[in-house]
Amino acid sequence: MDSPLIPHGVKRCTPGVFFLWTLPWLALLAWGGLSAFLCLWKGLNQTNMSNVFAFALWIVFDLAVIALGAGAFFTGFLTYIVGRKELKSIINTAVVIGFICYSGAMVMLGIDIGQPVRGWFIMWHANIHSMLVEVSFCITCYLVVLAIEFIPLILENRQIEKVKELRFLGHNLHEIMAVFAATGTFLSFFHQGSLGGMFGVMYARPFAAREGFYIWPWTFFLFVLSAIACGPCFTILCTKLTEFLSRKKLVPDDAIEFLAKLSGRLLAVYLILKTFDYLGWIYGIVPRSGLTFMDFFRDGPYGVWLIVAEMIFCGLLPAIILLTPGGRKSQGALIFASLLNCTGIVLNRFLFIIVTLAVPVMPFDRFWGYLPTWQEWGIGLAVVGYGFLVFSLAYRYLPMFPKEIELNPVPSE
Amino acid sequence: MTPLSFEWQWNIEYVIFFGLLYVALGIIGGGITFVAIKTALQVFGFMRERKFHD
Amino acid sequence: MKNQSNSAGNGTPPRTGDLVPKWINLNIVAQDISFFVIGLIAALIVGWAIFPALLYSKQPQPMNFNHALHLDSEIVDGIDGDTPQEKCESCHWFRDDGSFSGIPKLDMCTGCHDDPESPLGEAPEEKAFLVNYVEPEKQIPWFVYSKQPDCVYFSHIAHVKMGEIACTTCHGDFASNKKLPLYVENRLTGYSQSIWGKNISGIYLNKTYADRMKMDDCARCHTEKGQEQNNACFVCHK
Amino acid sequence: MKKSNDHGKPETGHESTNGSGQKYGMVIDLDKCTGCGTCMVACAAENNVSVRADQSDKERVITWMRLYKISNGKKFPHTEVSYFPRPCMHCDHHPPCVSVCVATATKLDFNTGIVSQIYTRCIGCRYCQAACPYGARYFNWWDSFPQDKGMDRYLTPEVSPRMRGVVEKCTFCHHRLMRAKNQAYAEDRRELEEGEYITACTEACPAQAITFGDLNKPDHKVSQLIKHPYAFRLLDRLGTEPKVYYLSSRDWVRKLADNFLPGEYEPVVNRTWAEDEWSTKPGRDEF
Amino acid sequence: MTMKITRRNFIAAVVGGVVGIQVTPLPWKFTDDAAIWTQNWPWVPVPAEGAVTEENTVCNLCPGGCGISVRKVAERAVKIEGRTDYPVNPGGICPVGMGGLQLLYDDDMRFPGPMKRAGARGQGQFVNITWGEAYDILAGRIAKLRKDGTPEALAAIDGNYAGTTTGLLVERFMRSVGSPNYVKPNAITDTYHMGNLLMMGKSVPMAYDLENSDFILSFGCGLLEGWGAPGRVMNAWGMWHDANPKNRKTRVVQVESRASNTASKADFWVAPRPGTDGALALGIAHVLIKKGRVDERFINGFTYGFDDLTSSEGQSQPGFKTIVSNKYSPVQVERITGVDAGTIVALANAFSKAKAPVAVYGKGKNNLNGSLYEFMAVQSLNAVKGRINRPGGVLVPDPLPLAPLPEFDPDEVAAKGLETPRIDGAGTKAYPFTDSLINHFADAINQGARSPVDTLLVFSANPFFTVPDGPGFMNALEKIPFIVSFSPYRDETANMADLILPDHTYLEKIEDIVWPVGLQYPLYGLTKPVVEPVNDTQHAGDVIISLSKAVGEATGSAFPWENFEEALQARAKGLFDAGGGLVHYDASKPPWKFKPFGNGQKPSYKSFDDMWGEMKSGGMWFQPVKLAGMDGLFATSSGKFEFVSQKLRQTINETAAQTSQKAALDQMGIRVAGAEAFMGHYAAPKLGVDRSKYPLFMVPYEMINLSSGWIATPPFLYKTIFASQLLKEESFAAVNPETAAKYKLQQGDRAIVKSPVGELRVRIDLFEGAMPEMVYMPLGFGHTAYDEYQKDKGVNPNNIVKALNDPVSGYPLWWNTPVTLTKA
Repeated sequence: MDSPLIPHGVKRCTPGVFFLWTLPWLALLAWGGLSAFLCLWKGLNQTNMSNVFAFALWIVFDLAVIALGAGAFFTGFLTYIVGRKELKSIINTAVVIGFICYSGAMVMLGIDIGQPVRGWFIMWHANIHSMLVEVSFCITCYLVVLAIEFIPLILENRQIEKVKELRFLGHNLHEIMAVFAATGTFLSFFHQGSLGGMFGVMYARPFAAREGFYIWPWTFFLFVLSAIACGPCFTILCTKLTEFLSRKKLVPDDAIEFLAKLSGRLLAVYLILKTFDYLGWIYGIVPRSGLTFMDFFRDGPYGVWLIVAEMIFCGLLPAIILLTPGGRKSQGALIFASLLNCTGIVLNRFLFIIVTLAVPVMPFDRFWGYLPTWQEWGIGLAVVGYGFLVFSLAYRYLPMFPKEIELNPVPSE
Repeated sequence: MTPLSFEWQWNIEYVIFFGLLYVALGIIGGGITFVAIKTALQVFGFMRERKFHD
Repeated sequence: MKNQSNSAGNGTPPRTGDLVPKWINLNIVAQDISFFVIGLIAALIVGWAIFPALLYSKQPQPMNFNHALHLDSEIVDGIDGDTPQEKCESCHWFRDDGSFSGIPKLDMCTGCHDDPESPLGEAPEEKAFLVNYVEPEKQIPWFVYSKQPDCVYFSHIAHVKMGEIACTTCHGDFASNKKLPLYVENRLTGYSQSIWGKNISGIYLNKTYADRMKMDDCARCHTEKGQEQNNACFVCHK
Repeated sequence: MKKSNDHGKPETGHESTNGSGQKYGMVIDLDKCTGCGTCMVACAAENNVSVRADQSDKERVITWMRLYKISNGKKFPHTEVSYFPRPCMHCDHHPPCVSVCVATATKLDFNTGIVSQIYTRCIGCRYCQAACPYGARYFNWWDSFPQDKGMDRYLTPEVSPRMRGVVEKCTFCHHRLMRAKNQAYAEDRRELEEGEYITACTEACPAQAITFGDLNKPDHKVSQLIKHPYAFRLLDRLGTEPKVYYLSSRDWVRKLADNFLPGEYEPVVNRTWAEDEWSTKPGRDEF
Repeated sequence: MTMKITRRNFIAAVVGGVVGIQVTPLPWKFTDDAAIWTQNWPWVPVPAEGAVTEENTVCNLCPGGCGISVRKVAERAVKIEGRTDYPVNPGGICPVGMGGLQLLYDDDMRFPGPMKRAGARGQGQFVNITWGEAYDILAGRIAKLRKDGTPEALAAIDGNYAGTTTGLLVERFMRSVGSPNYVKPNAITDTYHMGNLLMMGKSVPMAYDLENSDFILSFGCGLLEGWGAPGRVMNAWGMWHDANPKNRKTRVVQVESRASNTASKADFWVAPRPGTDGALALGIAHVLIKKGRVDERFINGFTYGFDDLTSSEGQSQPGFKTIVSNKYSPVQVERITGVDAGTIVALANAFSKAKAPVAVYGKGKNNLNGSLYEFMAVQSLNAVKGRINRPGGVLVPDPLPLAPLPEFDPDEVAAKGLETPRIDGAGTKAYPFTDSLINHFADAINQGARSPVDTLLVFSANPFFTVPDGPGFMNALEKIPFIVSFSPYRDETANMADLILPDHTYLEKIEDIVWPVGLQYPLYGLTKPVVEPVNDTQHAGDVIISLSKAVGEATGSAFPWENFEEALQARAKGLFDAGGGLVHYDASKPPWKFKPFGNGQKPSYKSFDDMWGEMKSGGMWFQPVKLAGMDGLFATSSGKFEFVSQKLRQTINETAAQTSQKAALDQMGIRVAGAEAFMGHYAAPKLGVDRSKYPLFMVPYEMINLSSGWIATPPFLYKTIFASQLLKEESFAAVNPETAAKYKLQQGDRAIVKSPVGELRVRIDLFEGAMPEMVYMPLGFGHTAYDEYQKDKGVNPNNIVKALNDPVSGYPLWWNTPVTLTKA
C-alpha cells in the first residue's frame, strides 16, 4: 500500500504490521496529549511538582534525553569535521535520534514552564548570567541545526525526491552540511556544558554547588564528557534495537566498534575526572557548608546507593566492558554495557536534580520526597512514544541506513 | 535582546554573549539563505544544478 | 538520477540572445516572480491593514467632555493657577498622601451641574449628562486613555512635582481639546492604544512621549534625565 | 551610547549594595517572637497573597513570610520550641535566585537592596526556586483568587494580584516604600525618616520582635542591632549575605540557624537565667 | 504540465507570503500581544483604586479589645492594622484580628440577610425573607408565649462579653418578657469575678499589673495563646525580652503541662499534671511560709484566715497557714503534681527574691472557664507575698463608672415567669455564686421528654461548637422547637436555627468593650462602623429594641431608647459624670506607668456630647493605672482579703443547716471538709471512670492562630497552622513519644481517641513537649459549618470532653477527660 514511499531495494514489513507496531506509541502520544492539554489548560497543579521540587521528572527527562541525544553532534563532528568515513553509515541514525531527543525536550520544556506563551522572554529579555539562558539559546539554535541536518534525509524519500525543487534543496543542504555540523558541535558543546553549570552555579545548594575550578572548566567538561560518552552508546542501542526488530544487519561492525571504543575511552576519562570532582566537592564545598557527605543521605528516600550505582555499576562496569575488545565484540556485552552507560547518565542527572532539591539546606527543614502524577508520566512517556514513532517512520520511509542494501542484498526476484 | 533595549548593558559580557549568539544565528541563517538562494537560482534556472554525488 | 538534468530544459524553447544563457526560460521565471509578488503583497495587506483593523476596537467615550471650555477660568469657577499645570490640578489634583485623584468623580461635576431641570448651557450633551448621570447619581464610566495595566505602578507626584514634567509631555495637549477622541483598545491585551502607541510597527520613531507609554519609553526618559536608578524593576512594577 | 545602563549599580562592580543608596534590612528578635503568626497573616493580607481551601499542603501553599517551628529536641519537660519567621532574605551578595533567572524577572536593586520579582516578566521556569536555599520563593500552582466568594473585595490595589504560573516572593513590602515616598513628595521632601517605611510584618508584630530600617544608616536601629552579640543570619556560611538578621540568646536556636560540623559551633551564651537560678539546687529535705 | 506549473506557482506565492509576513507587524505583534494577554488574564482580579483612608476603631473579636485601624480604598476595606494610638495594644494585634477582613467579605461564611429555614436542621438551607417578616414571626412567637403564661419557655444564649451593652439589652429583654433563662457561655472572667467576690468581696475584673512586674509566675495562663488582650500581653512580652540586657528585668515562668508557646518561650517551664496548678501554688506558698518569706505587714493588716481561726462557738479552726503547712509540703505537692520538689523550692526562692512578682491565673485563652479553687490558691500565693494592690502585682480596681440602665418593673406575666427557677441551676444552693451554666442548660433540656425551652435566641455564640460536650448540646438544640440565631455567620448553631436575624459584623457596627480581660486600669472601648454593611443585616442591639416594641407595650416600655446608640450613650454618661478619664492616648505616656500621672488629670472634653464624639473617633475612654488606698478596698465581711472565704463558709453553713454539712459539700461538689473547703485547695476530681479502661487524659489546648470561640478562623490563618497540626482534613493529637511508643504509634499514624462519651479520629504528632500519658488536641478545628476553608478540617475535642463540674462554681472541668488511644 505504502510501497511507493519505501526506499528502493529494501524490505519492510507490511503496512498492517507497521500500523500495529505504531499503536502503543500512538497511545503514549495520546496520553501525553491529554496530559499536556490538562497542564496547559488548568496549570501545573496537575503535576506533583511543588515549591520544594520546582524541578522534577520532566527536567530529569530533559537532561537525560539531551545527554542521550549527544550522539548526534558528536557523530556529526567525527563524520564531517574529523572525517571518519566509517561513521557515514550511522550518521543518519545519530541525527534522527538527536532530533527526536532535542525536539522532545523542547516540547517538554514548553509545558514545564508556568507561562509557555511567554517562553520567548528567555530570548528577548535574556539574563546572560543565567546558565539556563545559555542552554535555551543553544538548544533552540541546535534544534534548528538538527532540523537542517534531518531535512536532507527526509528529502531523500523516494516520492519527495521526485519534486525537483526539494531535491535541489536537499542536495544543496547536504553540500554545506559541514558548516552546520561545526555550528552544531559548537552549540552542543556549550549547552551540554552549561547544563552542568546550571546546577554547579546554584552556590547556595550544597549538594549541587561547585566552586571556582570545579565549575569552570571541570563541571562544564564533565557534562560534555558524560554526554559524548553516552550519546554514541545510545546510538548503538537504538541501532541494535532496530537490527533486532528488523532481523537485519544495518550498520557495519567497524562503525559500531569505533563508537563503542570511543565511548569506553571517554567514559573512563569521565570517571576519573568525576572522581576528582566528587573528592573536590566532598573535601571542599561540603565541609565549608558545615555538612558531611553522609548528611545528604541521612534521611529521605534517596540513599547513598544512588552514587554507588552511578559510579560503579553504571560507570566503571560499562567502561571496562567497552574498553575490552572482547566486550565490544560480544553483542550481549556491548548492549549490556551501552544500557548501563545510558542508565548511568540518567542517574547522574537524577542526582543533580532530584536529590539537590530533596536535601534541605536549612537545618530545621525536612527531607522531601516526590512522586510524579500520571500527567507528568504521560508527558515524559509521550516523548518516548514520539521517539519510537519518528524513528520507525524514518526507518521505514527514509534511507536511514545507507549500508542497508549493501549488507542485505535482496535475493533475486 | 538588542542594544536598542534599555535592558541592554554595554559591557564585555553582553558583547561576548550576544556576539556569539548572533554569530551562531548568522551562520545558521546565512547557511539557510545561501542554500535557499542557490536552490532558487537552480529552480529558476539561473544556475545549472550540479549532479549530487555522494 | 538521470532524469534530473533535463528538467530545467522543459517548457518553451530557449530564446535567442547573448544576454541570457540559453537554458534560462524567462517565461517561467516571470511567472515565478509574479506569483511570489502576489503572495508578498497579500501578506503585506494582511499584516499591515487587516490585522490592525481586527486587533483594535474603537469606542466613543460615554459622553463628550469639553476640556477647552472647562479650563476657561472666566466660565468655570475654581480653575485656578497661572501655569497650565496648576490649571490641570484644579480638577486632577493630588491627595494629601501624594496619590493622584485621576478623573474627577460625579460629585465634582455636580458642584455646578446640580440641577437636571436647568442646564448651564445649550449643548445636547449636557442635557444627556444631566439625565443619564446627574439625576440617577451614576458615575460616568469613562475610558481612561492612559491607563497602565495592573502590574504597573506610576506615581504622578514623583513625575509632576519632583520631576517637574508637564502633564502634556505624557498626555498630550488635552487642555485645548473640545471633543474627546475615540478610545482605541487592543482586543487581545486590553491595553489602550495610548499605552502601546499608535504606531503598529512597534518601532520607536522618536516623536513625543505622548505618543506611547511603553516600558522602554519610561526607561528612555529616566536615562535621559539621569534617573537611571529609577529603571530598577520595582520602581515601576508592583 | 552611554557607558552603562546598569540601574545605578555602583562603579566598584561588586554585586552588593554597599554603595551610597539605601540598604533596607530587617532584624528579627527570636527571644521576643511568640510564634503567633501575625506576621504571616499581615503579610498575606497586605500583599494580596492567595489562599486556598487546603493550606496544609505546605509544599504548595504561598507564605512569603513563613514561620518555621524548631525544637531543642530535649525530652519532656526540658523541651523548648521556638520559631524562625522567614521572609525573603534579600541576599546582598549575588543573590542565588537573581543570577539564575532566565528572563531578568528578578533583580537586586542596588539603591534599596531589595530583590524584586516581576510577575508579568516571569515565565515560571522555577530555576530561582531551585537555587534559593531558604525556600522563600513560591510558585502560583493555581489561579489565585476565587471569583465567586466576594473575597476579592479586600484586595489592595497597591500590589498586583498574580496570575497562575509565575513565581512570587516577599518584596519587603516595596509598595510601602512607594507609599512613603509619595507622602514625602507631597510634603516636599525626598528623604525618608526612619520608620516611615516599614514592612507589614514589622508593623504587625505584637511583640515588636521585628525591626526594619536602612542598614546603610548607622543611626537606624537595625544598624545597631546587627552589631548585637546575639545577632546572626540564616545559613550565613553560604555567603549569601542576607539582609535579614536574627537575634537570640538561646544557643540551641542559634545553632539551628546554620549547618555546623561537629564541634564547630561556639556558644555565645554559657548559662541561661534558669540555670543560674536553679544552680543552687535547694534540697527538698528542708521541708 | 499544468499541474506542475500550478504547484510551482503555489510554492512561489507561499514563499512570497512567508517572506512578506515577516516584514509586517503580524507575527511580532501577535507574539507580543499573546504574552501580554497572559499578563492580564481576564480572570485575574484587578483591585480598584481610590482615595485611601484609615478608620480607627477597636477590635471586637475577643474580649481583649485591641485598637485597630482599617485601611480603606474608596469604600472597600483592604487591610487591618494595629493602632499605635491605643493604650491596650501599642501597634500590634493578634493574627485573628489581622485576618478580620476575611470575616467581613467572605460570602460563603455569611448570611446575606434575614432568612428562614428551608431544609432540615443543620443542613444550612435557608430562604431569604424580609426584616418585617422576621420581626413578625419572632415577636408573634414571643407574644404567644407570654399570652400562654409561659414566658420562661423563651431562653437566650448570649455570647456578648461580660458587661457589654448588647449583652445587658438581651438580658433586659429576657427579663421584660419574663424569662429567667438568660445563659452565657462560661469564660475565664466568670472564674475571676467569682473568685474576687469570695476573696475580696467584690465581683470586679482581674487587673494584673504585668508591665510593672519583674517575675511573672503564670499558672496555665496562655499569655502567648491569646489570653487577655493579646496585643497588650505580647507587647509586654516584647518589652520583657528587650535586646538590651539591662532592660531585661522581667522573668516569666510558665506552669503548664504542655510545652505551649508560652511555656517554650518563657524563661522557665514547670509542668504539673493538668488540674493540679492549685496544689503547686500552695506548695510554693508552703515554702515561703516555712522560710518566713511572707509579707507579714500585709498578712497581719489586711488579710483574714491566714492564721488559725476561732469560730463564734469558740471552736478552733485551722487557718491557711496550718493547712498549707500540713498538706502542701514540696514532697506532698510533688506527689500531686509530678513537679520535682527541688523545683518547687527553687520557684519559691525565685518568687520571693523578685522585687515585684505576680502569680497569674488562667486556662489558655479567655474563652473557657477556670477552676475556682485553683484560682483561689493562686490568689492566696499573691496574698502571702503581699502582692495584692501593689505595683506589679494584682490590682483591686473599682468597676468602670458606667451608668446603670434605668430600672423597670416587669409586668405581671413577666414577674410570674421570672419566679420560675432557671433551668440551668445557676444561682441555686448547689452553685450559689454562678450566673449561668451553659453545660447544665443542655442537660436540663436533654433530661425531660419535652424541652422546657420553646424558643431559643442565640446571640454571638456558637455553643454547638464551643461548649465542652458538644454532642450533648446538639441533642438539646434538636429538641428545642424553635431556634433564632442572630449570628452574621453560618456557624454550626445558626445552621440549627429556624430563623436568622443576622447581626452586623464587628466592622459594620457600634459596640462597646467593657474592661479588656486582665487589664490593670479601667478602659471602655468603642467599636464603630468602618464600612457600610456588606449585607442586609441589622445591629442585634437595635433588633432587640425594635423587637421589644413589637412584642408588646409592657416589654417595649423597658426600652426607652430609639436605637442602640442611645442605650450606649445612656451608660457612657456615667463615665462623664465620674469626671476624669482620657479619650486620647499619648504613646509616650503608657497608662500602666504609675508615676507621670496624678489622679486628677484634666479631661480634654467639655460636655458629654463632646466626650462621646471623641470616644467615637478614638474608640476609648480610660484612666491611667492608680493604686487604691487600702481603706475599704476589700468588701468582705471582715473588710480584709480572705484566705478563708467567709462568704463561702456562710453559704455552705446555711445549706448545711437545712441538711447536713456533708450533704452541703457534696451538693456543691466539694471534696474536702472543714476550713479547707472555704479556701483555695487541691482535691483530685472524682472521675467516675474506670481508669484502667481509660488510662490516658485528653487535654484540649488553645492556640492564638486558631479561633476556638464563636468567631471563625479567617482563612489566612490556616497558613500559620503547621502540617503537624492539620494535614488536609485531619488534625493531630500531640502525644509524648514514650506514650506513643506504648501504643505502637508513630509520627503521622492515624489513631482513635476514645472517651466515655465519644471518640475521634486523629493523627498522631510525636511531641517531646507533651506530658507523658496525655493526649493534647487543639480547639478550633472540626467545624461542620462555615465555608470550604473551615468546614471538615480536623476534629473538635469538645465532642469527647466528659465535663465534670468544678466544685462550687459548677463550671465544666474541660481539661482532663480520661481517654484511650488506639491505632486506627
